[in-house]
Amino acid sequence: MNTVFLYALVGIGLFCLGLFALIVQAHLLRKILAINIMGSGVFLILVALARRTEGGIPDPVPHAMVITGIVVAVSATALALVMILKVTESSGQPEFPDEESK
Amino acid sequence: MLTEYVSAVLLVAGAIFYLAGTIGLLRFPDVYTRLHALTKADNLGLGLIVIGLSLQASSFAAAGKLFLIWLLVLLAGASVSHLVARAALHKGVHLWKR
Amino acid sequence: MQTLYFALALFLLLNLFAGMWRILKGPTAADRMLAAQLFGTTSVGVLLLLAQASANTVLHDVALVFSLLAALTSVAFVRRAWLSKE
Amino acid sequence: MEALALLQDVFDILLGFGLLWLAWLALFSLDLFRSIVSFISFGLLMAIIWVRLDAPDVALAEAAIGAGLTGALFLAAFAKLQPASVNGKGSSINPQKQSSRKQLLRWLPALIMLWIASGLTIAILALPPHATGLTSEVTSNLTASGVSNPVTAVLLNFRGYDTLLEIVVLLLALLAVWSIGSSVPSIESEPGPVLDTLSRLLVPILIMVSAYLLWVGAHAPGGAFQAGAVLGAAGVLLVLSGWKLYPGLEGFPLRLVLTAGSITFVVIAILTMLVSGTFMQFPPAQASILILILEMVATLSIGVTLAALFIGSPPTDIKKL
Repeated sequence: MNTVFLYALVGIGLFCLGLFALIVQAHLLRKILAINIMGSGVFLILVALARRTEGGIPDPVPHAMVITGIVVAVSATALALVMILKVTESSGQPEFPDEESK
Repeated sequence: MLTEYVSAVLLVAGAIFYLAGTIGLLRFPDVYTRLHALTKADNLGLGLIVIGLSLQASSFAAAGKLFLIWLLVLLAGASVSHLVARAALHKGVHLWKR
Repeated sequence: MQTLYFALALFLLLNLFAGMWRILKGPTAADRMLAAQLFGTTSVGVLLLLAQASANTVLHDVALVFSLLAALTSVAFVRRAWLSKE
Repeated sequence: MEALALLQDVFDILLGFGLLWLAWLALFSLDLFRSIVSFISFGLLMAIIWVRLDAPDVALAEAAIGAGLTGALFLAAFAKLQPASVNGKGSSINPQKQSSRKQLLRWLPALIMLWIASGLTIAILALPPHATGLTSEVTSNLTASGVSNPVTAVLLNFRGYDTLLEIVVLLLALLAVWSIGSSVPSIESEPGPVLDTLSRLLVPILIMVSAYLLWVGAHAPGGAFQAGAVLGAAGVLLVLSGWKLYPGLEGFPLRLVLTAGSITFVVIAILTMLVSGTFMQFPPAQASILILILEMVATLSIGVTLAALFIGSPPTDIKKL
């Protein structure tokens, strides 16, 4: 029982840590890492809460959602990585151009 | 009962080799010597744990799967050690001299 | 026996965290990658012990996939990441 | 029994804090390579956590993807970023530009994050400690689904739409990657005898394990996604060892394999609609074989798509246009 809430709280921690990094980090590769970690946090909350069943068999629906989520996350990551390579090629730096330097 | 004791002894021995591998990774002075530490963990550490657990396996198939896992980790460890050492030499990481 | 399995799994987990020091310190990228490699090997050990503790042989499959992919990231590192630097 | 419960609690707490620490390292390390290695280790720990949460299906997917493919993807992208960032770095990033406004811009999000975190925590703690969710619905319909692993039943039968769209998303991602196209070539060198032997030994085993996971998915953890991910890993290993696709296979055959999953899904969905009147409503008698066919084709498509995503550049016949 406690395990459920422990891991759900860890999931919240991951989500917020990722969101914070997404906002403050400028490097685009780090932003992608941040999005991945936010996603892991959400998955963790889903699977932890799925274990609250009485009989000991966890709810299979969130598990199925998380499995598809993991595969979608990796394909989105691959796309995002190609996109930052393109941005780096055109602007010479792996960051979005700064508002002030325009 | 005897198998349980033998298995427990093997498992503890395996865990000690993992500890040895970790200490080696932390204490050895350069990449090449650290490779040496790493192989202690996967050859002996995981090996002893696999032997210890397979003594208690329910079937030959289950024990076979455990040994397959061990062989795969051995294969990965040996190849990666070689590749990393080759790349390190290629890049000119200095060998540690006393 | 179950307590022993869990104690050993915990012991290996502590080992794993100790190995993280090498990820932190480096100094070369290869050292960090080696630490990750040890991380993987130790995780296989943890998974096998957890499988025995919970008498759940399905976890052997997870350990099997781990051991199969143990080399993948290091190979990617040697073949891609480390050749290009400098 | 007391000692065991205590050990389990300590194990879980350490695992949770270790995960948070690795996430912190991955996000805020100054050295980018250290971030990536931390993230790879993060994936490994995540798989152990899925095991602790009784989610072996998820653990299998994470072991193949989170601990294997994602790491390889980040390392390859990191390598391609290196030369570009060396050129542009000196001029663009000025540490002294950290004005007070920038400082404020760091504290404000931190405060907002704390606010969100506490809100979420209150919400989670307010949830009832026990809930059945959809477990009873799934278990009571399991016999009609054609498989006995509830997660596979949800993925391929009850919520088949999600899986169909998910395979389409993979395909779309690949199309986008191909149309953006990266002109940065990856550095190639001689793989050497050891890597060559490793790939020759591992790839057949990877393919066999993929088939095994596909087969056991009907009654035990496993299934199309896990099998596809393992197959994709085999493809990535081949690419890394310097293997190339035979040029004759790059055109139509490659595209056929990539789209086979979505096409088979749609065809079966329409056929079942003609028979039973509802889109994707499998007749219980044939559900088992339909799911097996779907999973086989989907595994192949997922595996090849993941490997193609890793390569990142379109096949040569697109480049010529």
